[in-house]
Amino acid sequence: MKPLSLASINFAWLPILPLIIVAVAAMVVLLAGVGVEDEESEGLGWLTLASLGVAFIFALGLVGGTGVAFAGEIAVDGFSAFFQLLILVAAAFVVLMSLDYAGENRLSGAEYYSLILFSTLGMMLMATAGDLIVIFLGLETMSIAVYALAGMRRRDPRSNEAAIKYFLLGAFSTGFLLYGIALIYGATGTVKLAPIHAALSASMAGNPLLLLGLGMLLIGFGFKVAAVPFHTWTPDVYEGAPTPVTAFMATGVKIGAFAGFVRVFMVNLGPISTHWHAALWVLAAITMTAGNLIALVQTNIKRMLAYSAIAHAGYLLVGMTAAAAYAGSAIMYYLIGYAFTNLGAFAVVIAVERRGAAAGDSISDYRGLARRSPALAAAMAIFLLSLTGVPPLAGFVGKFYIFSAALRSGYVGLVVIAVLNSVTSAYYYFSVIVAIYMQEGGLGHPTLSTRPALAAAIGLAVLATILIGIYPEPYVSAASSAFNSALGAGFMHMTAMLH
Amino acid sequence: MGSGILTATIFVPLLGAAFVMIQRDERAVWNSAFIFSLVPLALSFYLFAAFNPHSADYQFVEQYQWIPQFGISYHLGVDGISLLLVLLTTILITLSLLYSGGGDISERPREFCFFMLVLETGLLGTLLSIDVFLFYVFWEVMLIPMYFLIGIWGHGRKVYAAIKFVLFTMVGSLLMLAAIIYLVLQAQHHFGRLSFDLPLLYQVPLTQTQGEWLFAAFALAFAIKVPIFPLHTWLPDAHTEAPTAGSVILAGVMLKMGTYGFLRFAIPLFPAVALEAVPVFLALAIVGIIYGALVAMVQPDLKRLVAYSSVSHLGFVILGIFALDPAGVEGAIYQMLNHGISTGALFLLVGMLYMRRHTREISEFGGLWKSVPIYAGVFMVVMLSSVGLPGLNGFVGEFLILLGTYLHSWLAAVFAVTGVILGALYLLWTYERVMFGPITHAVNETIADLSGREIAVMVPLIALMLFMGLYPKPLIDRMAPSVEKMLVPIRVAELQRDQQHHSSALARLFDLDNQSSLSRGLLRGRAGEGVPEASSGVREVLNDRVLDERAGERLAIQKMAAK
Amino acid sequence: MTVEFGALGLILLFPLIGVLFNLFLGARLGRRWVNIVGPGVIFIAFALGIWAFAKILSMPAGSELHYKLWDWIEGGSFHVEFGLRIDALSAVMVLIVTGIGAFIHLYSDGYMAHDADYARFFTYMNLFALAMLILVLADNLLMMFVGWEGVGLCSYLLIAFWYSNPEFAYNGRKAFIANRVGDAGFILGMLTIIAVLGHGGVWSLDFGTIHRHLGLFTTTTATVACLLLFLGATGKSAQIPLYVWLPDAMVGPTPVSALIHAATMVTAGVYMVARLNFLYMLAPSAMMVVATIGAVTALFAGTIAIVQSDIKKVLAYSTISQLGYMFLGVGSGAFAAGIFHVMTHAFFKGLLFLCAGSVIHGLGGEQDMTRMGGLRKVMPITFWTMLIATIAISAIPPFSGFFSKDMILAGAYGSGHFGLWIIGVITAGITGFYMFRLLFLTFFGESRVDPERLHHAHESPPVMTIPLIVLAIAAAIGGWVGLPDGFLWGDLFSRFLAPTVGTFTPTVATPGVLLSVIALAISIVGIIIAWVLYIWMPGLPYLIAWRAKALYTLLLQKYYIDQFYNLIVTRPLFFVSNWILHRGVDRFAIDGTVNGTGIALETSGAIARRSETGNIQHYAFIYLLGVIGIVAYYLFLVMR
Amino acid sequence: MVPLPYMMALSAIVFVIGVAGFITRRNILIMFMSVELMLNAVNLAFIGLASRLGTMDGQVIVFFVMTVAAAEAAVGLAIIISVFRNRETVRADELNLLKW
Repeated sequence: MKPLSLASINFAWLPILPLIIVAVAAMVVLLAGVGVEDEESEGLGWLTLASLGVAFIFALGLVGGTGVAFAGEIAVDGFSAFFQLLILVAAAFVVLMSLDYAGENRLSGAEYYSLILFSTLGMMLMATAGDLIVIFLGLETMSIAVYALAGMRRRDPRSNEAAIKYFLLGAFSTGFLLYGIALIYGATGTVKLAPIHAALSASMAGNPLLLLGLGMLLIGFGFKVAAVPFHTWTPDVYEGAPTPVTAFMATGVKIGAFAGFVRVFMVNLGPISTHWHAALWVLAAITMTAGNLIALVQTNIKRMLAYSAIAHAGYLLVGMTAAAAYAGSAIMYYLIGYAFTNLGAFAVVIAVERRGAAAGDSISDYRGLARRSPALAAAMAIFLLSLTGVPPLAGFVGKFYIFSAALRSGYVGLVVIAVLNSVTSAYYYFSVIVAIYMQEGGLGHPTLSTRPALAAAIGLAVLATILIGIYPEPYVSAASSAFNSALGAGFMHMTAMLH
Repeated sequence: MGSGILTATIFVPLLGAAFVMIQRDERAVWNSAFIFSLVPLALSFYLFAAFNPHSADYQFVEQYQWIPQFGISYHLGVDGISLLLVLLTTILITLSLLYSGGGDISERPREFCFFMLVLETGLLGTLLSIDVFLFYVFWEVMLIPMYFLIGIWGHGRKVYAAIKFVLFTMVGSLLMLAAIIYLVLQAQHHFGRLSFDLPLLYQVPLTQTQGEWLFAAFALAFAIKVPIFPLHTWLPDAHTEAPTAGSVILAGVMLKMGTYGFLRFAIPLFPAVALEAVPVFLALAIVGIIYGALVAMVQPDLKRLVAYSSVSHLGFVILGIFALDPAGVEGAIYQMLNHGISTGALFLLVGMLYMRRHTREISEFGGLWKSVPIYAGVFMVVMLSSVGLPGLNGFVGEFLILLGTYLHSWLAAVFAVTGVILGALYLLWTYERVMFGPITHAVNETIADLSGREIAVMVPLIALMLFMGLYPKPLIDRMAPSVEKMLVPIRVAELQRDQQHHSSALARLFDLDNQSSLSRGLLRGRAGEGVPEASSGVREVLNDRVLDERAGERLAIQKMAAK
Repeated sequence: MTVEFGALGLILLFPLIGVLFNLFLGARLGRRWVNIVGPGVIFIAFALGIWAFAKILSMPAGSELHYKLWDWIEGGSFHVEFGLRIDALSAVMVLIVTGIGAFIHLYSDGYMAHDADYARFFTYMNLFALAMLILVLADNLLMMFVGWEGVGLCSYLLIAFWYSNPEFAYNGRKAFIANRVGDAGFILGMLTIIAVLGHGGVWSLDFGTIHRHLGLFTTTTATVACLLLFLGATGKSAQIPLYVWLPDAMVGPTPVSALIHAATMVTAGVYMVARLNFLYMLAPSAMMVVATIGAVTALFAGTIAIVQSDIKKVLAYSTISQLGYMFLGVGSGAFAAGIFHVMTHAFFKGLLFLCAGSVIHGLGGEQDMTRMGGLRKVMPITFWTMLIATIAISAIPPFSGFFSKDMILAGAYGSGHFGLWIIGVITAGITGFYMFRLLFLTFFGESRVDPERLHHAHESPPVMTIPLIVLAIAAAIGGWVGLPDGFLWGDLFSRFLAPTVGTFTPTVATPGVLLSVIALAISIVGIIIAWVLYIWMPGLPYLIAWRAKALYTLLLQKYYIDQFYNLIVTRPLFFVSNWILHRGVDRFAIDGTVNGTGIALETSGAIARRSETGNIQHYAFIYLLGVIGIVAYYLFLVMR
Repeated sequence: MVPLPYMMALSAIVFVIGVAGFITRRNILIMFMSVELMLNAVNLAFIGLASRLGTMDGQVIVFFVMTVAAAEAAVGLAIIISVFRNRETVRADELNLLKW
């Protein structure tokens, strides 16, 4: 055991500056919010937004970096930068769509926004982690904040129930993840990712601790990304939580979880991908299939989007199964498109909901939306089409990229399953379009004019969904250079091995 | 690079779509949509005129990088196969818009025009893309506006019809997407670079199994779109419930995307497999021809009847394509145009009737000739065009298809020719029930004859029917080189297959009279009196080979006889 | 010698002008203009036809006039053009079509005088003339097919001219469909020819080209092609088995029956066979089939004609019978004889129909011969002209029918078809019988006309009677161009046609005049029997009908052929289409599978949804299942 | 010193007890306590492994886990309280407003 030497720790503050900013902002918002009425929390929202913006700017500075900091606890690379940026954007969108929502629903602003910032911090930490324990910490920071966020509507029994379910199952799941970390630790003697990777290179196949640890990690991450059969919390929590929080869970949490998942498995456990891709194959297949099948029969839009999120997790798992550099960047690209599309879709859900009540979440409430609010209807249609994977929208290119990756790795069967699932999914996405455009009735007039922030969020999401679709080139190169930078010079052999 | 004319053709409608959305006044919406549809129409006429009929290559090519990481480029071009379909598309869209503005669409006209113009972009893009990815994008893009057109402005079980249409198409197209990716990866494997460029993909060597599966995936997507029996059941629903303009475009243009796909992708990409699959497709085509006609015959609903007639007509197109003979393929392309015009016109006519009576039940009509003679006369011409009366367009296509088929397999032609009879049977019977006889419903006495606008819609179509029936030369001239070029890989595949046969099967040596289709295809000279006049270099090369082959056969026979 | 002759285009142009004029302006400008333009354009075409004919006569034998309009279809290597040509054969046909056509158009002025839809009528009539001229002027098979189907269309339109009557409309469609069945054969025939020629590197359907490359045909291929084309002819020319449409076609206006269903269109099949005589000569068995079908049809239709009481039906079956003769002629190799009979038949049968039309017109629409009689006095011109026509068709010299029929029978005998010759002769007797039966029932004896109608009965106006007289003259003397060889100027007609259709050379020695005498005698016997039954002992027919009830009913029901077709073709077709294909396959099997898949997916979704009970512990349990699965998998990996 | 396999076995047994408790007990508080049991089982494993491997990492981790567990407990109990306020129950099977 080496003696602790401060010099070897490498206190590089700059790489974690965005994290620090978010953390500080979280506390500032909490303090600033003392005494602010629930209905007047908008200012806090803007403050949050501003801090996210500042963090974004500093995170931009991380692009292109390489190396590690804090004795390898923090990975300084394009991968972290990419995910930090994406998470910050997602968080900013959520804040943007919360500005009116929080006031209307009398959420206590200080806690709400600071919790969002804390969970953002957790997500970013997961993306930046160079150590399983840091991943665990990030995951918990994120999760605990989100447990609370899910229950933000304190007087709403559904919100309570969502929180308790998420919390209990989340805690339960944490146990498995930790157990997995422990086993890996036992097998490799370290919890730092880079040394694990190095240790694996010296053949460890068949080590029972390693294999069981791998399985437990799969379970733990599987829960966070909502892979079947660890998905059960998703629909209930998505449905019960306040809608902006649902949006955050569907995007931010999922991105954060995938950031950790991808970094651990595809980057660092890549050399033993033969030990996990079969399990992921099965997970991917049943996740897509179950998600889509159950989504077919949903009547509540948030619940439907929850199952849709499960299905999309399945598609992402297809990418993970492919286990290669191109697959990693495919997943990352997919997440960009997925994030904007889903954020937009949930923003529309917020717009259609009745103020201060959970009513308005039924798909039948969307009937005739095209007449009452054509812009909103068009936006929703675009999001749904993107989720279906219709070109030239972002969702399509993402799917294309993922399928290409899987095919390139030779998973024809899985791609066929994914393709058939996409067709199934078209049915329920299009049913919403049917309600919007081809049926009459539904709820009263949703207004966007009095909620400019929400309108802006939707507008930006539409723009992003289209632009990322028709001009994917910069995002594709960003994703692939980010992933490759995570692979780093030392990990290059992995790409070679997979060819 | 490139003049940008193809880009303009494709995207001006999209601009128009955006433009109509900002129109407030309903009249202005219709007018601007119509005017915007005239631009691509004019451009496609220009293309037709400026097209070099002696070249088999893509013309007016434009190519720009799009997603370089995937080897995807924005690559457009037009050749003899797509040129005429482009023209058909622009014509039908313009006429549909002209017609729909006349009262057929009273609800939400702005969105209607929007979707029509977006649809036009999708259709034209599909036809003009050379990059497979780009093709696929447009291929899916055209689906969505059509879905809305059916679902919003349709009738009856419109939602069911719309979703059925989408799901059917998606099953095929997504599998095709997987196949496209697989193919591109193979190309990368062989050529060392990612590219979705079609000409490169034509060159990809594939194993037998790979070829078969890929062909199956492509063929499934296109077969659903065409549709080939038994994948056709989305069609009657979609056609019937769609608004008139939707049916026109659906039948007139969209179905052609399937057959176009066969010509552009499924067959040239996998010539050897396509060659093997010929019997299957000929059989399915024949079943489609007869089945479609017979089922059409017993439909009580006019629009459904026309819809099933499409199944029958498209069966002819498939037949011609899979005859894999220049005459057959040219006939098939011609028949695509014919079907677009005739069936489009039929749908327009049914729509006009529906607008007046709000029913399409044949039993609701009868004796209409008395009250609407102009309508009846126009209907007669359109019907005859659809029946394939010589002198009108339908015949030219049908005859060339039958010719191509006959050259490939006389038996198939014998079966297919029954379609000629059945086509007349159901259409004439329908006409009789609608137009002839006494007026059985009093309302039918007072319905109005065609309005000026409606006549203006029909006149260009009828003019086309006559023109294409009497003077097909300018059209066929333009498609011929491309068709020949498209068939070259087929000839090569045939040659390879025959070589294998020859080396193994001695029995074939006795089969001198029974010319292999190869030599038949090769020994063909235009207007030839005796001496075949080879029309391409490849043909000449192959010609020599065949002559050698035959000489060898003769020699072998002599030896056998000597023993 | 082939000469480019632009006037051929004009022959087509004028009927086309007529069509367009009547279609667009006819109803607006009124009856006066239509009455002039309608027949006028045909008269002009007739004049042009005469010009072309004269030109042909002035040129050396075997010359032809040619005029290329434009390139038509090119596909692959195959190529045909829109080209016109006139040789001896088509010159004759052009004269028949335009000449008789012109007078029938003129007649129609009177016949349609009371019909409101006169403009439409003349549109169709002119269109018919146009199509028929395309048919005979075509220089290739494919273009001939344009005319071939075009005349079929006009026939359809004109049969269903009075469309308000559903039966008429049905009959029109029946005609078109029957023709289409034949046309399918025609198409296959053309394809066979293309394939055979193409095999040899020749890609055309040009008559001249086919002729030049006959060497590419084997007997088998020629037979197949000829039989398929002949199937087309059986449709167009109403031969067994596709004749059923023609009797029903008589519901159209009578000038239509005269022009289309007697004089011109129905002879297209004969013309086609004669036009392709060189090909048919290669296929003796096909010739045999043609001759046999012709003879059998002649007899078959003749027997049906005996018992019909509708005046036009009798004439219709008579037409089928006479067409059978023509096919007997061409099938025997006596092509000129066949065409000769086409011509004479056009004269007398056209005339017969016009006369019948005159009677019907005069009686205000009555067609039932049992409600006629004694009209001789009321309509003298009609009577006399009809008498001439009847004698002509009954083949009594020196009227035209005698010479042509004689030539055909000589051909049949001379080619060795002795049996067919006998059938022909018997048919001649039957013809004499039923034609005179018609004449007697209509013009002789007591009037059985409805008194109301009789009151209005009148002779037709001159515009109708002039064509009668013209045609009567033609029917009387038209046969003189084809006298037996060695008698006066001999067989001018065959000599004129010889370069085109060849000369008939008997393979069996014919007893010459004896044959003619036998046929003539049988015809006269037929006429005498008619006289006995319908003038001398008018009650006798009823007695016979009653005694031979089965036979009578069989004939009256036309051998139950319509019913037979209905039973084995039409009904099964509809049954299968509706119940098996539409409901069974389409709705149940295919859509059932599709919707079933959807339902199955939704159902499994609904079932899977039940796993989300809302109970945290159930969730944890499901979670645990996943844990067990993964742990088991990794334990398996460890153990392995 | 206790041999590692014993430590690991104990850890596994305790973990399974935690899991079983989570699944079988209806009371949310007891379920949560079962989770704590699971976490502590993991802690046990960490400590065992750390002593076996001779690195500090495992022991440090245990502190982190305890901290996190405390935070979790704080939030969790708050949630449980708010549930109880609204629903007046802490039975897991009675919380099924959200399902299917």
